[in-house]
Amino acid sequence: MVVDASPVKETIEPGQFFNIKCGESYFPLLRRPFSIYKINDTTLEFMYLVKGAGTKYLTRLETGDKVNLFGPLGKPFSLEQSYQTILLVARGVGIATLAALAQKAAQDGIRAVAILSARTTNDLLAAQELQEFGAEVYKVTEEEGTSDVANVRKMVNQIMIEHPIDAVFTCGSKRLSILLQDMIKENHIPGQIALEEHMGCAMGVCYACVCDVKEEDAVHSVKVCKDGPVFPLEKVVLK
Amino acid sequence: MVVDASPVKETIEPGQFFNIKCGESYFPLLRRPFSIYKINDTTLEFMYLVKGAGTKYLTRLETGDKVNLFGPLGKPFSLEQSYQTILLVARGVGIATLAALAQKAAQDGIRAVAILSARTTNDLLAAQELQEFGAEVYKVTEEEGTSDVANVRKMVNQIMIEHPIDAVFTCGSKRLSILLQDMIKENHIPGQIALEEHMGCAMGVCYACVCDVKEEDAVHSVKVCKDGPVFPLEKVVLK
Amino acid sequence: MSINPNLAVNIGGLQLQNPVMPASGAFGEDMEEVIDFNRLGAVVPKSITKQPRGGNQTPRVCETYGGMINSIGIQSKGINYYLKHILPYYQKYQSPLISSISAESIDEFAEMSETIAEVPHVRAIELNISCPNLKGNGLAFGMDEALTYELIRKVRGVTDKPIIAKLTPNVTSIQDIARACEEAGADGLNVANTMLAMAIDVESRKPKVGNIMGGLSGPAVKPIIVRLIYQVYQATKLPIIGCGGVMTGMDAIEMMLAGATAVQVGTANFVTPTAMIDILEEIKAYMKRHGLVCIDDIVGGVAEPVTK
Amino acid sequence: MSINPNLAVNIGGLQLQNPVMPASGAFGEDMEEVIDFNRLGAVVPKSITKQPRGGNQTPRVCETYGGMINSIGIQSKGINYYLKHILPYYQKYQSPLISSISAESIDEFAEMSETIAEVPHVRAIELNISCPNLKGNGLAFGMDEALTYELIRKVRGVTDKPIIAKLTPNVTSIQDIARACEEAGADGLNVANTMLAMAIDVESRKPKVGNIMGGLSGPAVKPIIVRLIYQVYQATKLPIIGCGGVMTGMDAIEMMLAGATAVQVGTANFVTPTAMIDILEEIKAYMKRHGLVCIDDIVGGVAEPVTK
Ligand SMILES: Cc1cc2nc3c(=O)[nH]c(=O)nc-3n(C[C@H](O)[C@H](O)[C@H](O)COP(=O)(O)OP(=O)(O)OC[C@H]3O[C@@H](n4cnc5c(N)ncnc54)[C@H](O)[C@@H]3O)c2cc1C
Ligand SMILES: Cc1cc2nc3c(=O)[nH]c(=O)nc-3n(C[C@H](O)[C@H](O)[C@H](O)COP(=O)(O)OP(=O)(O)OC[C@H]3O[C@@H](n4cnc5c(N)ncnc54)[C@H](O)[C@@H]3O)c2cc1C
Ligand SMILES: Cc1cc2nc3c(=O)[nH]c(=O)nc-3n(C[C@H](O)[C@H](O)[C@H](O)COP(=O)(O)O)c2cc1C
Ligand SMILES: Cc1cc2nc3c(=O)[nH]c(=O)nc-3n(C[C@H](O)[C@H](O)[C@H](O)COP(=O)(O)O)c2cc1C
Ligand code: FES
Ligand code: FES
Repeated sequence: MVVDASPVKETIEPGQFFNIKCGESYFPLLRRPFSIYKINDTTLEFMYLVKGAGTKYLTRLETGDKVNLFGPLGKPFSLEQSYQTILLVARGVGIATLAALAQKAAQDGIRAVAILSARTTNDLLAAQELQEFGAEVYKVTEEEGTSDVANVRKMVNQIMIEHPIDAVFTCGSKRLSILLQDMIKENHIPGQIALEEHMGCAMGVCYACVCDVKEEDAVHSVKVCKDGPVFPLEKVVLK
Repeated sequence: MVVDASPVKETIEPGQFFNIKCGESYFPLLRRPFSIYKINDTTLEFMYLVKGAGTKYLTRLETGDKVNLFGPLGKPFSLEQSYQTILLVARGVGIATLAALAQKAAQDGIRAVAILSARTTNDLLAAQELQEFGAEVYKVTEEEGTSDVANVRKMVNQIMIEHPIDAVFTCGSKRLSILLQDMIKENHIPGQIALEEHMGCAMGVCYACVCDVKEEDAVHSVKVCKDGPVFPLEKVVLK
Repeated sequence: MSINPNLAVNIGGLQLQNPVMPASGAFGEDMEEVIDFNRLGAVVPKSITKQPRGGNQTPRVCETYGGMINSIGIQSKGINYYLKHILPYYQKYQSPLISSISAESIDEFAEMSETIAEVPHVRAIELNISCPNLKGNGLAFGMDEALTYELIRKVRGVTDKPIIAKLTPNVTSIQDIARACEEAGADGLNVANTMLAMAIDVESRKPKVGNIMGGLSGPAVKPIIVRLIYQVYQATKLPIIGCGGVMTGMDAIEMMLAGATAVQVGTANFVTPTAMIDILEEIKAYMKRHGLVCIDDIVGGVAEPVTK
Repeated sequence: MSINPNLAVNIGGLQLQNPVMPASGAFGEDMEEVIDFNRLGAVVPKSITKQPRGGNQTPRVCETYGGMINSIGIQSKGINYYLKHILPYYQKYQSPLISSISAESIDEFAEMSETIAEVPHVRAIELNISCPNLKGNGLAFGMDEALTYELIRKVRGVTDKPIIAKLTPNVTSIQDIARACEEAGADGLNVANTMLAMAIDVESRKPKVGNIMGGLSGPAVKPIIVRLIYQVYQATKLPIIGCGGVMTGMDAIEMMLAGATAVQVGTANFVTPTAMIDILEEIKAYMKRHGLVCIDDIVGGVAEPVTK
C-alpha cells in the first residue's frame, strides 16, 4: 500500500510504524500497526500480509481512497556510521520491516546481507526490493526444506566467514531471533530486533504491548509501541 | 433503488415489502423493510428516505452492486374489480407504498385520486410518478401551510363530492389515518392502511411488529410483517 | 480425513442429530417456508405462558452496535392454545421438540411443566427462568440461587423428561446458579438468555424500546456468553447449550471450545433466515478440516493456559 | 440560541469545567503529544497498586465485534514511583486530577487512599473496586455489597477529598452496590468498569488474551452500561460518571439522559487519539442545537414512558 506522505511532517525512519485505522465503523475497532516498508520522496509504502478483518479491509481500498494513519510511532533501528556490513535476518512480513532498513543502509553506503525466510518462495515478494537496494539476498523456505534453524545457523556462519558482520538485525521469527541471540553473543557483535505485540493505544499508555528486557540481570518490562518496536537483540527475553 | 427482479419467482403485489440487508457486516445488523415502489417487467424499484445507518448504506451502493433482499413479504392491498375510483392519501415515504398501488390501479382501469402530503414540495418526488400512472394528484405541504388535518378533511370532502369514491388507501401518517377512519365511517366506504412497525424477523415468528386490531369489539394483536402490512383501515387501533 | 464427522450430541438424555437449534422467541412455524426443520438438532418454539399475554408496548426491538434489544414481553396465546395448535404442528418433524416455558411463580412453572411434559412428542423442557422482559424491572427467577433451586426441584418432581434451565447472564456468579440447578436435578443448562440493556434516542429523548429496558442479543454479547459458558463448564457437569451471538459456525465452535455441547441461534435467523443451516455446514467443514470425528472432540477443548 | 452552553459539572464537590475525562488505564502522560490535557474535565492516570505489579501474560488485548477485551492486570510501578514521578507530572495542568487506586485488601485501599489524598493536587480518588483482571477468576470487591460498604467506609475515614467508587457491571444488582457506596459515604459513582469476557481462537484453540478472561470495553457494551446508569440513577442520589463504549458526543449524551453527570472515555482514545476533544465539541454542538444551557438540562432527562 502506497500512501501520500506529504501530510506527515515528522522524519520517518526504518523500524518505525504507523497505526492504521482499517475501516470506517467500529469493526475493525482497533487500529493495526504496520512497519514502514519503503520511504520515498513524497510517498510511504507499507507491505502487509492479509491476515484477518483489518488487512482484508486494506485490500479493498482503491487508488485515491483516504487512509487514516497515526504515526510515525516508536523507536527506529539505529545504523552506526562505523558499520560496513550488516546482516539482516527476516521471516514472513518481518521482511517488510527490514526492507526499509536495507534501503537506508544502501543510502548510507553500508552493505547489507539478508537471509529471508518464508513458507514458500511465493511469500518472498520483497526479496526483489532488497536486491534492488543492493542487498545480497539468501532465501530459505519451508517448501524447499531450507528454513530450519540448523540450516540458517550454517548460513549465518558461512556469511560471517565471508564478510565481517558489524551488526545483526532481525524481525519476524522467534526461533531465528533466539538463534541470533546465541550467535551475536558468541561473536561479540551487536544486534537489534523489531518486535511485534498486540497493541491497544500505540502511545505508551495502556501496557498492552509489553515485553521483558534484561538489564544487568534484572528483568523489566518495556512497551513495544513506545520503547520499541526496536530493541537491542541481546536484551530482549524471548519466551 | 432499482434491482433486477429476475431471481424473484413469486408474483409481487403492491403493499408487499422486502426486508433488505443494508451492509455486509453486523452493523447495520437487522434487515430494513421497504415497500415495493414500482413493479416493472424485469426490475423492481424501491424508494427510500435516508434516515439512519441502513438507508445511508443504500445510498453508497453503485450500479451493478448486489443487494441481499428477503421477500416478497406480507399481504398486499386488494383492489376489487368493482372499484371505479379510489382515493390514495399518503404522507412522506408512505407515497412510495401507494405508488405501486396507483400503478396497479391504472393497469386495472381504476381511476386514482391522490392526496400527497410532505414537509416540503421537494419531498414530493413521487408525485410525478403517480401522475404518470394517470392519477389525479393533489399536493399538500407544511411549507405551504396546506397539510393540516382540517385542510385535508376539506379536500377529501371536496373530492368525494366530485367523484364517488369506492375505497380509500392510506400510508405514512397516523393523523391522516385517524381522519380517514372517521371519514370512511361517515361515508360507509371501505379503506385499507399499510402500517409500519419496527421489525425483528419479518417472518411472523418474533412478535416485534405487532399492532392492535378491533374485531367486533374485541381487540386482538396482529403482526404487521405477516398479517399485514395492509389492514382494513376501520379495524386498526391507531394510538 | 475424508470420514464424515458425526455431529450427534446428547443433552442430558436427549439425543440430537446435530448441535444446532433455534433460540426460543426467534423461531416459529412460519419459518418452515425458508428452512427445512428436519435438518435442525431440535426445534424450540417461543416460550409459552399459562395465561394469554399481550406483551409490551411497541417499538419492541431496536438496534445497537452489533446487537439488538428486544422487549417483546413474552406475548403468548396461553397454554391451551399452545397444546391445541402449536405443539401438534411440530409433530410432523423428526427433529425433537424442546418446549420453552415461562411462568410467574414456581408453582406455575411446575404445573405447566407437568401438563406439557405429558405431550408425547415434547422431548425436553426448557425453563425460561431468565426472561428480563416479564417484569418492568428486568428481574428474573434465575437471579436468585435459592429460588432457582426450589423451582428446578419442583419441576423435577413432576416429570422425568429432560429439564434444561435457561440461565440469565445478569448475575454476579453464574456458577452458583448453575450449581443450584445441578443439585436440584436439572439435566442441562442453556447459557444464556439476553443481557439486560437500554438505548435512548438522543433527539427525542425516548427509550428506543417501549418497555424502556430490554434484552441485548447478537454478536455484541458473544464474548460475555463465551466467558459464562467457560465458567459454567468448570462449575458443573451438566451439558451446556450456548446461546447469544452465534452468527457463524465459528461462533458455535468457539462456544463449544469454551464448554458448550450445543448452541442455539436467535438473532442470526433475522439477519439470514437460513443461518442455522449455514452454521451447521460450517461446523461440519471445520471438523473435517481439523480431522475431528465427533463434537466431543471440541467440547471444552480450549487450550490450557501456559504459565509464564 | 446563540448563548454558549455551560458545560461545567460537579461530581460530589469536585468542580469540572466539562464532563469529559479519560477512563483509567486508557490514558497517560504520553498522550500529551496528541491532545491538550487542559481541555479535559479531569485527568485520570492508570490505577496504581501499592507494590509494583508485572501484569498478565501477553497478548493482553484482543478484538471482538464492536469491542475489545483487555487483560492488562494492572501493571504498575507501585505507589512510590507514582508519588515521585506520575503525580508530579500532572501538576502543570489545570484540569483536576482524579487518582485511581487498586488494592488487594480493604486496609490497603485505606492506606493508599490516605497517602495519595495528602498530595495537594490530587482532587479526588477513584476506587477501582471492580477490576476483573487482578485475580485470575475475575472476582472483585465491588461484587459484594458488604465488602463494598466496609471498603468505602474505611476510605471515608481517612480523607475528606471526594471519593468515587468505580463499580463493576458484573453483578446481579448494581443498585444494591450503589446504595452500599452511598450509605458508606462515597461522593460519586463510576458506572462502570469492564464486562468480564472471553474469546477463543478457533484455529489454535487458545484464549485470545493471555489471562484467558479479560474485560470487554467499547461500543458493544454501551447498551448494558446505559441500562446500569439508569438503574443506579434511580437507586441513589450520587452523581454518576458513565463509562463504557463512549465513542461520540451522542454516546455521552445518551448516558447523561440515562442519569450520568459526566463520562469517561477509554477505548475511543485508542481508535481516535483526539476522541475526547471531538466528544466535547459534539456535546457542545448538541446543546446549542437543542437550546440547552447547562449539562443539568440533560442529566436523567430520558422521557418518561407513556402508559399504554
Ligand atoms: C510494530 C509492528 C509492525 C508490524 N508491521 C507489519 C507489516 O509491516 N506488515 C504486516 O503485514 N504486518 C505487520 N505487523 C503485524 C500486523 O499488525 C498484523 O498482521 C495485523 O494487525 C493483523 O490485523 P488483522 O485484522 O488483519 O488480523 P486479525 O488477526 O484479525 O487481528 C486481530 C487483532 O489482533 C491484532 N494482531 C494480530 N496479529 C498481530 C501481530 N502480529 N502484531 C500485533 N497485533 C496483531 C490486530 O491488530 C487486531 O487487533 C506489525 C505488527 C507490529 C506490532
Ligand atoms: C412494511 C414497511 C415498509 C416500509 N417501506 C418503506 C419505503 O418504501 N421507503 C422508506 O423510505 N421507508 C420505508 N419503511 C421504513 C423503513 O423501514 C425505515 O425508514 C428504515 O428501516 C430505516 O432504517 P435506517 O437504518 O436508515 O434508520 P434507523 O432509524 O437508524 O433504523 C434503526 C432501526 O429502526 C428501524 N426503523 C426505523 N424506522 C422504521 C420504520 N419507520 N419502520 C420500521 N422500522 C423502522 C430500522 O429498521 C432499524 O432496525 C417501511 C417500513 C415498513 C415496516
Ligand atoms: C425477539 C426475541 C424474542 C425472544 N423471546 C424469547 C422467549 O420467548 N424465551 C426465551 O427464553 N428467550 C427469548 N429470547 C432470547 C433468545 O432465545 C436468545 O437467548 C437470545 O436472543 C440470545 O441469542 P442470539 O444472540 O442468538 O439472539 C428472545 C430473543 C429475541 C431477539
Ligand atoms: C487497556 C485498558 C486498561 C484498563 N485499565 C484500567 C485500570 O487500570 N483501572 C480501571 O479502573 N479501569 C481500567 N480499564 C477500564 C476502563 O477504565 C473503562 O472502564 C473501560 O475501558 C470501559 O470504557 P471504554 O468502553 O470507553 O473503554 C482499562 C481498560 C482498558 C481498555
Ligand atoms: S499499545 Fe498501549 S502501551 Fe503499547
Ligand atoms: S417482525 Fe417478527 S413477527 Fe413481525
